[in-house]
Amino acid sequence: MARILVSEADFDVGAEIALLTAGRTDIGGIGCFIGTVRDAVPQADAPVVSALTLEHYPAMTERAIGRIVAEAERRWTLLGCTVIHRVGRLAPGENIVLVLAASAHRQAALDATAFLIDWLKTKAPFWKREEFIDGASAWVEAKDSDDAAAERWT
Amino acid sequence: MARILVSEADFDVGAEIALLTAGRTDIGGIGCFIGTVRDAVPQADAPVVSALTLEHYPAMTERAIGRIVAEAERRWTLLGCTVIHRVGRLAPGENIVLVLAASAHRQAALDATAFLIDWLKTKAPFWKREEFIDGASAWVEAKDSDDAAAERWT
Amino acid sequence: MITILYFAWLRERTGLSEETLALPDAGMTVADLIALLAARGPGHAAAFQNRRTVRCAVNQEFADPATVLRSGDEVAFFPPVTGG
Amino acid sequence: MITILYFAWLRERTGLSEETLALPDAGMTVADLIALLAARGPGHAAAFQNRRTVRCAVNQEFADPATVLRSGDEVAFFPPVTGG
Repeated sequence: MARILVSEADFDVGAEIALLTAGRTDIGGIGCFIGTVRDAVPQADAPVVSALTLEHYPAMTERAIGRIVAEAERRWTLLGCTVIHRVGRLAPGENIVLVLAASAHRQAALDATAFLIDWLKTKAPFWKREEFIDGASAWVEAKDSDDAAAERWT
Repeated sequence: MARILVSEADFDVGAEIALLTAGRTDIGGIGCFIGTVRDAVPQADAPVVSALTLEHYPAMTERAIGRIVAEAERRWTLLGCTVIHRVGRLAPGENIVLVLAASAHRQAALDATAFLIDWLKTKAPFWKREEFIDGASAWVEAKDSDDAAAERWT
Repeated sequence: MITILYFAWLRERTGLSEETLALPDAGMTVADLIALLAARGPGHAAAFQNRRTVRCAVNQEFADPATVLRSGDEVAFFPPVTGG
Repeated sequence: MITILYFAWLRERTGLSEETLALPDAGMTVADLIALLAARGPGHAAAFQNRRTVRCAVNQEFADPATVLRSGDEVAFFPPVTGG
């Protein structure tokens, strides 16, 4: 039932929602989250990030996302679910990740959406490398706040 | 900064996201909720709703939504916000409401999205009337669960 | 004069979407107005029968029973909202 | 034989995205393998210097230091994930 995709290509949010809801009249709410590349790092006010490269573990990625989605489906009554994560080199403003969760009721749709992005951040094998406008680059460090967000659901 | 619209016409989620994010590179996450017409009422297993009519108080509606959006902007650092609510007669499967909230960080975007839809449900002057397949119709009653959801934020 | 608006089942029960009324006295509150309107006839009585299910806005802002009315006000009565 | 994969800065520090190794003895755990690899040279030593920042998957499932390895396993080492 879930649509899981790891891709270098961008996604079309409207088309993905249409695919999720086509022909359905039992959905009451669709929760959605879109993650995008920011040009500012938390420590700076000025734009400093010129590009982001997402590496992943191809043999594991879709399986790991599938486990996260299965856990969401175990916790909430979902009528459809989409997770698309991009890989490769992305410019500021570009889309990184799309999460959609449809349910009869808004609270399930919204909670499942928040759960899916929290767990994707901590349990799916992606790594971000930032390039800065001064030519330097560095791997993004995992954040304690992301671990805390993921722990909320356990 | 916020885009607030009350309209009989449908909305295009992809176009609204594009409008919200155009030319911006400081957004890290966009939260989104779409409410749609369900053909099943909570008390029944079978599809029974044939149409939904949304009445509103035109002179008050956009002002009330503006106050809700202003409260969201007071609570979270948002980089953009869109609320579109449809009125008139809608068929099962059709869109009712769109909420978008953009922020540098996902938690603010997701929390603001949930807040906006919770408060729209309890503080904006819309009333739903359901038509059933047997020809009957009835005003939807306000739910205690919606009041409880709105109270979470106070 | 004040303008009174009815929405949803208050509109259906009163049979009116709008009516005007000369403010009978200064210091009249929303609660006073409801008592006055409820005595206007069976439709109005049905509309205001269970006052806990009636909400009010004065000049497009939510108001409570103690809100004092002034000439020129737009007073709206409606059920608890169910949009979203 | 086992296949060992490195991602992100573990790949950069070891200078390898993949290597193979004959399993030296039955009952070898992930922790044993890390100790063995860390002694392979300065790049590997740097990659495994701070073991609390190294995560492991065996056959594409997250694994912990006590996981026992078997011939044919695919063992991946990588930093805490940062996608989403």
